[in-house]
Amino acid sequence: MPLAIAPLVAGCEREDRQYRADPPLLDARGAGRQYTLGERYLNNAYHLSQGKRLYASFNCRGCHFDGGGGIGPALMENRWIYGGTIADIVATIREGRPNGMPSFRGKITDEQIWEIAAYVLSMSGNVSSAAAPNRDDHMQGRPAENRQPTPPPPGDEAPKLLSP
Amino acid sequence: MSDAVIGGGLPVERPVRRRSMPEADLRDIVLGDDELHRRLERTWATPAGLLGRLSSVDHKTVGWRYMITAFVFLFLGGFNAVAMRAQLARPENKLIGPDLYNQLFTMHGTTMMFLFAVPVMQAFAVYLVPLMVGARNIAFPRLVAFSYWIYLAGGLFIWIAFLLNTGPDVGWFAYVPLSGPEYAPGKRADVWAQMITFTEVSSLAVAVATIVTVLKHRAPGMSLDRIPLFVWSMLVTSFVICFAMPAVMIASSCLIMDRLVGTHFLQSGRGWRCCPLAALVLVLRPS
Amino acid sequence: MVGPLVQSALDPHSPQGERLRDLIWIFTAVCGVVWLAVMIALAIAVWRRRASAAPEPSALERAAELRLTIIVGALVGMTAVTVLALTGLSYATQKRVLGRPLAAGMALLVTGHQWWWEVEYKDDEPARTFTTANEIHVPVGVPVTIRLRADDVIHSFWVPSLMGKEDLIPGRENSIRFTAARAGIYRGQCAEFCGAQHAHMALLVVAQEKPDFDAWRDGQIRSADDPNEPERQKGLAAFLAKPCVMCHAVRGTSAAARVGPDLTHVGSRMTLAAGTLPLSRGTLAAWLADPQGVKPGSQMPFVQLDPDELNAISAYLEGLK
Amino acid sequence: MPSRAKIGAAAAILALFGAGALLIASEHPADYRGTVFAAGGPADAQTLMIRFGCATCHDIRGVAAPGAHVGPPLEGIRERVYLAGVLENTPSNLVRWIVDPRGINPKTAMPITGISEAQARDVAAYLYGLQ
Repeated sequence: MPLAIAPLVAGCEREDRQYRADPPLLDARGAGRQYTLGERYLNNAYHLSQGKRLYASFNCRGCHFDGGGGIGPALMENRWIYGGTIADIVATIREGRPNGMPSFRGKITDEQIWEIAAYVLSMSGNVSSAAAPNRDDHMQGRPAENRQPTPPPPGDEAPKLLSP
Repeated sequence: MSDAVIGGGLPVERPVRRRSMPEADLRDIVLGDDELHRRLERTWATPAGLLGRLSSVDHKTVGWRYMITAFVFLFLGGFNAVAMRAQLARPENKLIGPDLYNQLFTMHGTTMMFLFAVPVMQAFAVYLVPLMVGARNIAFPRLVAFSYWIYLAGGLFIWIAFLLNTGPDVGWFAYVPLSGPEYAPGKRADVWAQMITFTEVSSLAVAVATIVTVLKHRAPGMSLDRIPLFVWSMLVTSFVICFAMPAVMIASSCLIMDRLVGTHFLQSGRGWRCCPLAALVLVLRPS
Repeated sequence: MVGPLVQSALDPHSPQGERLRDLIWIFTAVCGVVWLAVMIALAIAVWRRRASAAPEPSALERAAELRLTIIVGALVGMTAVTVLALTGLSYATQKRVLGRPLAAGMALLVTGHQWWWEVEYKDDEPARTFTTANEIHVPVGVPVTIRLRADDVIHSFWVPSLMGKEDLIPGRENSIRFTAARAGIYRGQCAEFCGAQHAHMALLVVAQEKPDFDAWRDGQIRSADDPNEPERQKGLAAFLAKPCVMCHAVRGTSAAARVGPDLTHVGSRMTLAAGTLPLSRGTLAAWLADPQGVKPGSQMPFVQLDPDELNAISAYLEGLK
Repeated sequence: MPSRAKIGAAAAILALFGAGALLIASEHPADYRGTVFAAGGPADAQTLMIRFGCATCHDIRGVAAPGAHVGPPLEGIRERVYLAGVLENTPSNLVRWIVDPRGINPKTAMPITGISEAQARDVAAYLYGLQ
């Protein structure tokens, strides 16, 4: 019975949605001083999913794509050039790195940087799977078959538009 | 005819079955009334002990349990409503935050629809229909007992999740894309979809049992135009359930597959598009 | 500020709203009469005594049976006629309200976001199109067609005094039409549950006389003026240096993002954060200081600002008339 | 048939609920939505505090506004010795502070909201009225 309750209680914490970090807490997390505070983001479904939204909004996709890398390094694997803890990733986003990674200091708020960093870690499976957001639809190289536009049947002069 | 002793159980089909059986035995018409009674008592009695009582398949016991459970959920759903009304009593009240409020009203709607309204109606059917058509028990008694337990499991599942702050918060109709993986993070909507599947399995099983009871287990001489009005209404409702609930189940299964496995039933590709299956979710649409 | 806020389907200010109000009252009256009849029949059935305590099973009487059949048949027929008539009425009203596209008039594009409304004023001349948020101005007596889109989840556009509800569905485009009959401010509200801040997703429709509306539109088409006062200049500099520009646009400056509401003329609006707060310099400062306290869960993040920046930015934004 | 005692108990519970509901509804704070936009609408202290954003940062009893956690609650302000840590607590100082806080303390985050002196006097009177 205690064994059954323990995961339930753990689940409880994951779903706690604190929309705003208290300002002193936010300040204490500057530049990787507080490693343990990252737990709040790594195991929280809400923050991870916000991070996923922001990853797209701030166009991280432009270089890193959906974690596979391209212009920037891949984020899906477990090889980190500048360290793989959440504090390292926060520092990378906030301060930038040589050879192309720009600094987002002052462009993205600290809270959001932590959320994005947590999402980046979730790509390589380094967060609790019970909290991790779904894989993206954009992962699909092309639309699913039933989503593709219907090719006109041969011999039919006017192509019909089936999409709404 | 000794069938009268057996009661409304299975008298009608008897001559047909006898012809197909070997002459050897299984026929109880040679037994005396006392022996028949004893055997029937043994067959239909509730086993002793806690486990025995829990595994009862008597329709009155199961129906009674169904009713009590449904009314407990009614009470819990009403408690949700009271909490919401307390929040709404004043403008900009700070009693309940938006997050908990959304969980509360989703739990209220879900509880009232899937854990009270449908089950309580079926509870009365389980209890009353066999008595009204003169059957000894409902058809498929084990299936009905199973449906009760799975209903209870579904109800406990969602309520424990709610008490652990993982209650669903996407409305009791759970539209995509709000309930999809992108806009409903965490396990909340998963819990909801899973609970729907539990309760729908249960209500389908009871609907099937009710239909078979009414159509096949009526007392001799009770033709369909002589069954009580209540039995008629339960028969019609059960047919409605048989046709409507699978759609709901498919919709909730599609939702949970989209969320957990990454399928694209209800959403797809770049830019969300209403796919035809989303229409199934509209079965749940309140307005 | 032209008058009190109106938000009631029973107090319509447009021909479309009047049709809907008539429909509401007809339904209420018919259903009320039916309810009354049923209750009276029920009361009679409850109070009427039986002929005897233990009645004989009624013998088959041809005449009595026929009478009962006729009564029940007539009642069923009446029920069917009532239901069909109400359904027909409902369809007819819907067709009159939504059926024909309006020939001339104004075209708007409203996009629902979590949790605010983006409003685009379309015009054949590209230079005369502009974007605003959470507040729609329309001229009185001119038919308005609003095309409705959703950016994320399903929303529903509902200004009860002017029109019925219409859903905004991602990947689809719906439309709704109305003609404001009188000047006034009409409050609308998202009518489809859309997440944490669904309750704080309101909008205002301001119906103005044509000259007032034209003046307002000319003001909105202009880019934002450069600030003159030193505090507002500081505010602009802080606005451009802070994360604000990642989401918001102010035409005439380098801020041009389209994620959040367009702020070019934010100071001219009546509300802030989709009807959550009245707009003033004090509420702007409060919203900037703690958006997640005002509207928990909204997409506006908490940005750390020192008191000078806070005051300068709120002064700058308030001056964007 | 339920006994009289049961019916009485049910009635008592209902009465209790009703009384509670009345109690909650009786203290009905001003709702800004219907009033702040009204031309010539009430310009009482509560509406003013909503319109100028006082209630958005401060917790003020009797004023319904979304509660941000920015400034201190204004309960019991008349018992305090200093206002905002810089002014003696007198009515005229409170009015001065409400009208132009940054003129008194340039470092404060409290904005100049554009409230007039007459309006500020109304607000100050309301705040001093809070026990």
